[in-house]
Amino acid sequence: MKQKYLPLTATILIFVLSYALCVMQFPNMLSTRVIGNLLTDNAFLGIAAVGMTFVILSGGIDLSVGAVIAFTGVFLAVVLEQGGLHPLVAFALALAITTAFGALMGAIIHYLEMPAFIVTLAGMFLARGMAFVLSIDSIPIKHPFYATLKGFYYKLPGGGRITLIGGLMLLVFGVGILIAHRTRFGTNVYALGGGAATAKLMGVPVARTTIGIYALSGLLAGLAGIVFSLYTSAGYSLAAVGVELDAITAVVIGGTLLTGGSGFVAGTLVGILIQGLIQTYITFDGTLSSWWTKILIGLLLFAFILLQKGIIRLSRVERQHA
Amino acid sequence: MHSTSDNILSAVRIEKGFPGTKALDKVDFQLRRGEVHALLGENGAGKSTLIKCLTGAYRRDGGSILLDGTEIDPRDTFDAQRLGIGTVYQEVNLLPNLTVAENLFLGRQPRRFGMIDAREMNRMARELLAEYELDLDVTRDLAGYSVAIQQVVAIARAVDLSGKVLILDEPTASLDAHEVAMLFRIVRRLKARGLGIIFITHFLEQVYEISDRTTVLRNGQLVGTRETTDLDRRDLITMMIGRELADEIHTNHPSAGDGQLRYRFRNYGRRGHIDPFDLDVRAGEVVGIAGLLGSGRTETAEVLFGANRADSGTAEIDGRAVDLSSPRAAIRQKFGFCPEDRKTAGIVGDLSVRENIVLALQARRGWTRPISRTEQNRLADHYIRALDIRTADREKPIKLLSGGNQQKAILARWLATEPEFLILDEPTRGIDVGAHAEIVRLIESLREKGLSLIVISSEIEELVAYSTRVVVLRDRAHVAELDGERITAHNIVEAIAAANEGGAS
Amino acid sequence: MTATVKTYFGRLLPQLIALAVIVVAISMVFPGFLNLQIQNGRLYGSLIDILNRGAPVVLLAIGMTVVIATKGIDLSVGAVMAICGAVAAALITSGHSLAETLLATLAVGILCGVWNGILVAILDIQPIIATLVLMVAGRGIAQLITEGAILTFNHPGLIFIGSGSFAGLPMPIVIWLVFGVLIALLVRQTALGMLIEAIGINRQASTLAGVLTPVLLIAAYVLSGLCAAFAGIIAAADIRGADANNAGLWLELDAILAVVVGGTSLLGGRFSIAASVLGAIIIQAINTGILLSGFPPEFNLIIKAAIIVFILVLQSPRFRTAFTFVRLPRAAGKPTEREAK
Amino acid sequence: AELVVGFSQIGSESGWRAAETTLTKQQAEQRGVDLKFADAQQKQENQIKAIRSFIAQGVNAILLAPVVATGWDEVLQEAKDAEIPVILLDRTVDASDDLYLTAVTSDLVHEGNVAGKWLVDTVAGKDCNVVELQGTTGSSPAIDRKKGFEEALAGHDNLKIVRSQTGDFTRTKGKEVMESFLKAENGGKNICALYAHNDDMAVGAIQAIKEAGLKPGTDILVVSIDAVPDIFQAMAAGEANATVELTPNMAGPAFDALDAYLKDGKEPPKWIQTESKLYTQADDPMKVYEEKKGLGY
Ligand SMILES: Nc1ncnc2c1ncn2[C@@H]1O[C@H](COP(=O)(O)OP(=O)(O)OP(=O)(O)O)[C@@H](O)[C@H]1O
Ligand SMILES: Nc1ncnc2c1ncn2[C@@H]1O[C@H](COP(=O)(O)OP(=O)(O)OP(=O)(O)O)[C@@H](O)[C@H]1O
Ligand SMILES: [Mg+2]
Ligand SMILES: [Mg+2]
Repeated sequence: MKQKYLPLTATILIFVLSYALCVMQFPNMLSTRVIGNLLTDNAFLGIAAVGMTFVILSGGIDLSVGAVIAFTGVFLAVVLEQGGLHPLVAFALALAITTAFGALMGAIIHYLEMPAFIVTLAGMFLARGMAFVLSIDSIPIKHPFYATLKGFYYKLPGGGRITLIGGLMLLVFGVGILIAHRTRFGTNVYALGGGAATAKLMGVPVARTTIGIYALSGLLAGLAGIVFSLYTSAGYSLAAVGVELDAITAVVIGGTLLTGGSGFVAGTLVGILIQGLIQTYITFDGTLSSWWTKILIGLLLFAFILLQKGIIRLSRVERQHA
Repeated sequence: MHSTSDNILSAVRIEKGFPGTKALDKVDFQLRRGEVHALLGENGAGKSTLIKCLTGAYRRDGGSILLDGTEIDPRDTFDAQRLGIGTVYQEVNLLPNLTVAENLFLGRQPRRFGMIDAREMNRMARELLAEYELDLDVTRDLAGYSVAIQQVVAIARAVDLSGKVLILDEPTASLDAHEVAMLFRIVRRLKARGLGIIFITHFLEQVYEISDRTTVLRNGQLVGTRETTDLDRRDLITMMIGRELADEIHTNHPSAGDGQLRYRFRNYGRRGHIDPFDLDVRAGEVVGIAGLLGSGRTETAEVLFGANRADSGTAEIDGRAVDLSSPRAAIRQKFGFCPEDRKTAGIVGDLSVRENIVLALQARRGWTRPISRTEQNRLADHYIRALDIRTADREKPIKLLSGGNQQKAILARWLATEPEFLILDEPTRGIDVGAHAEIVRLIESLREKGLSLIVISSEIEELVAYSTRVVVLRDRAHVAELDGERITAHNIVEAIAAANEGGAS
Repeated sequence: MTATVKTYFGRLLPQLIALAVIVVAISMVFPGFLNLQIQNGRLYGSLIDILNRGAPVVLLAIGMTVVIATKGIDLSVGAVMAICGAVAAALITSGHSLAETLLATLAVGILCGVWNGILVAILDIQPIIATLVLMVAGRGIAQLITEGAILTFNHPGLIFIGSGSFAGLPMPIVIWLVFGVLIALLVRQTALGMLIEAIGINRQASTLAGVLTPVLLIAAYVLSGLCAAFAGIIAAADIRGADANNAGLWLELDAILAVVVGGTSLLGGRFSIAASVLGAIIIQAINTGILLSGFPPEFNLIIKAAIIVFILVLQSPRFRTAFTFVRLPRAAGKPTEREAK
Repeated sequence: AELVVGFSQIGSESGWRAAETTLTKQQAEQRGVDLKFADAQQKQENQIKAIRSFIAQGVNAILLAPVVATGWDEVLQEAKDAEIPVILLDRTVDASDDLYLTAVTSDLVHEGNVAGKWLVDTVAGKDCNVVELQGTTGSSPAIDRKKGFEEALAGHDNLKIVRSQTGDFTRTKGKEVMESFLKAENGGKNICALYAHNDDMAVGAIQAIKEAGLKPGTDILVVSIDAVPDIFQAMAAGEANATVELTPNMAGPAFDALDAYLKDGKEPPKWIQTESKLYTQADDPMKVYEEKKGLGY
């Protein structure tokens, strides 16, 4: 097996192992319900994390995704409940806005040579601020089309469901993997992450790619916002606080290097599932206080990273001695 | 004379300034169809800058560029590639995290139904590399291959991109004779096809071997363009450095050191890097290390310096066992090490020349005993003068210096620590003739002062010139040692070859 | 000497200009802004409020600057603030002396820094993730200490740190001034500053040059932990209670922002503590200005985002090149660009 | 068999919340209920996840303290399909009321109203400029307590809200924002009363008032909501004037209703409203403080 698949393999291995451990303690965790929930409940996070994966692969970061999700939710609620548009039209509008927003951040990052961290931090303030301005109240969405969409799901034996949004997340991951590995844009993203100056000398269209990356992240954050609004049937300006950190964590747990240039979209999916597993485990346990919950999440995160490092190092040593 | 229509590329009065430097001052340059044109000059003369202006990597401040008689204005390298100008920039400029095939076809991958056809791309990549007698796993990341292979890949890519013009900026710096010969075969073939080829190098033999005409730059100004055959070596050097070079490298190698034995390495090595070896070094001795690319020369240096901790064997200095498990430990024993890869392991790019020079000394003294600013200035000025480092001033960030001058600054860093055991990995790579001679002289004077030196070099002539002993490596193992009268270029080549025939290790 | 002073202020010029612009802008919207008076033996006025309220972020920014200079980042500072505030409150309410409390609290901050440092320097975990661990778990630890409540205390000595004054200046200002000057002197009068910059720019080359990289890396995170401890003590002393749930919440972002507004690159390397301090004050000035402006709170974030973007655009290399080299509009190419690896 | 009840709590953002958690656990223990506790770290999505896991685990009932009113239909429907009764704590939701058994809450608007009425009565027609410390922008307590307070003030033109800014429900921000209010309103001389959406902000603001050289409680009246222990200390010292209680014991009535429902199938009313009791300095604040001190605030 190739060296570069190591982190990914390690992550998958860790996930399977820990799932097995969880099931040994709580047999109920094997139910299709839990598996279906793992997909549905993390759908919006997963979709946003696909965008984040591209951004991080290129050596950047996008702190605005949580705020963009909240903005999209509030925007949809406002135009659906007050504007009377059809949801599909509203979805298209929302995606157009968030994509343009991402593209704008990308353009600022590239043309003004400003660090992504700060540009997207300002973007985060701006997007959440816009959500507040649209409405500080949480607005329920009562459009019948939402109910229709929610009615689509595939029932698994044992009561679990693959919902529309869970399926959408898997689809987005699929498309993300294709874009990353089978398009010139994808290779350019890796190229930027490998070294922007070199990539430029090699003729990578740096401006177009950078803008494209953040536009893609904006688009997917918008899509995540739509999914979130389907998930909760509401728009709320305080929703999805800190989702960017969850997404970054998923990306990194999935074996992508924050310095860029190395990693896999598929790894992010496993990262998402690992995070979901931690959550589920804690709820199943149900004895932890608020503070122990936080401490345990932190420690498990640490344990996963350490395990990953350990596995990678071990197999490197073995290879050298082989 | 040739009419202008013969010129495939011409640059007129190109100007380029950096804060504090006029890198190009109204430089004219003509490249004909079907010629190999050597572009020469000292380190920092402006060769790379000229190339970058021609290919749009830098925006020029003035002047115009004509390709096939029509004015062009490449905004970026992508533009230049589309116009049929393929370039290998100085230092390997490929992406280590992409596969070999991706590097070769970045931006022009074959597609089917809008998706990259990876199988086809890999096939094309293998086919392309076959011309260079390279049989690589093209689906592996480039980082897994040696600098030399990366260089060949970069060349292959540029050649494949060059419909009209091929530009090679010091492509041979990290290649050995075999690979250089191969490169030249390809260059001749392209030349026959009518391409114009610009070739930058510091190896004068190569200039005479391959080039038709030669253009010399000095301090950002055009000195002149000549037919190479009309130009004798001495004149060429004078054109480059503006004065006569006192004496070029002399060939009578020094007598074996009779200083006392100071450094004793026994069974020293590291699994997976370099096989255990024995090595003795005397005071006042230069041990040259020879070998093919990838033979483990750099690994030997890294193990000696503790950059890679040895996992077997012992090290003694003056009969006393010492710990060399980390660079700090080695530095404590007055070791110094100029690494081969100066960009990633040598320079600290954003720091000034001054800070780069005092860095190792300061690190050894510890942070609580800062070197005073006056002292830093004195040290920096001293070495800038002593090694003739071309820089606008000592506060210039080192990354803005030309490659050769960066190399000298790293040397200065170690000299400032007054080492007793100095390891130089390819110290003359990318260094101009003048500086080359200076470094060779420096090595000799250091030896005369009683230092012990280990010098790795791919230039066998050079090794012969200053080594008191030569160790030959192959397949990550020390396989032969030459000393005294036996150190000749012929013998070294023989030793490498003999070892080569020696079969599997 | 004057040349050094000149380059020093030259470095700080963009921040000073930004600060001046903001101050002028606020005082136009709110005329009483520049008023200063002596009240109860201490200076009193909006300007003092900015310096005083800015204290936690200023302190965090000092540590963050050094961490960022090593090419790292410390997301845990907010949580460490909460831990240290909780520890201080718990110790003082259980009857320990002020000196014991302070020493123990600072020690806890240092310990947190050591933890982060080991993760980054020894275990070689990416800084963002390494410190994320403590960011998440740390708040839990703080809540564990206070059991989720606000741990109120009445110890006059500890309260003095938050709201007392010295020579007419509120204590928090005195603390950050003294601490900031000490740290700035420490890094610039010794070789620490240069060595840290070297590590941030090229860790491999620095290690090869004999720089004690792991130790310095750990030291950077320790400093950051120490700063967070000071900030935590001040924040708790200010409200006479340790609020583990909210103390320092999201302040890590403000601190990072302050460092960037101060002109230190997130890619590591060259840093200026004074500039980061100014950056923190700029951010606090924006916050205070928003509060004084009387706009509805829904607009807070948008105003903040707009001002920050404005300041950063002013400081962006592109804009500055265009500004200083009007004659050579596109001259500089991109020489300043550093390889991502 | 032992009753297993899942409790999805918002998080631990304030002392009041911690007290609610403590009391819920105490109540569960007293009744021999096995309480599965899930802290959502302020995130609705985590609460939804928690409820789904509760359903997957097959608990007997679910207590939910919703972080926001909207977005619960689907998951509550799932609970209903699984025949698990859900009881809402301290906030109701925007969903059809057959999706949950009952809601044990206070009336947030009413709380603001009580505070406002107290102020109207106390100033008794005198002119009074009020400054308001809002809760976290967008949170329902902030919106509703503002609304209720404004309703109480409506028609009393002598009372005017001159400044209103968010203090994020925290002491630190309460103090900082109050400082700027004081600066903005002529050193505080223009301010006659402070209304804070929670006690924590009030406690911070009181310190700011004192540091500005004014007497909280006298120069500036202070009224706030929640009735956490520390505000009673302030009231005892004459620095705060009134607070409206939001009881953290939502679980008691919830368990009562649940027991009745599970044992006798008795449907409880859809809304069990807790009392919004007004405390003033006349109510022996120190005594209340002592009572409340041990409740985990
Ligand atoms: N990006 C830059 N910013 C500032 N100065 C630069 C920059 N690039 C090059 N220079 C300066 O321009 C001059 C010419 O450099 P250039 O790299 O063209 O030299 P060169 O002839 O290629 O030398 P070498 O043989 O060492 O590669 C040098 O003085 C160098 O310091
Ligand atoms: N980063 C790397 N990853 C994998 N293999 C490497 C790496 N660097 C070097 N090697 C391999 O290690 C072997 C020894 O390399 P080393 O650099 O010591 O050779 P060398 O004799 O110094 O040659 P060179 O002249 O290229 O420096 C080579 O086969 C090389 O391909
Ligand atoms: Mg060059
Ligand atoms: Mg080598």
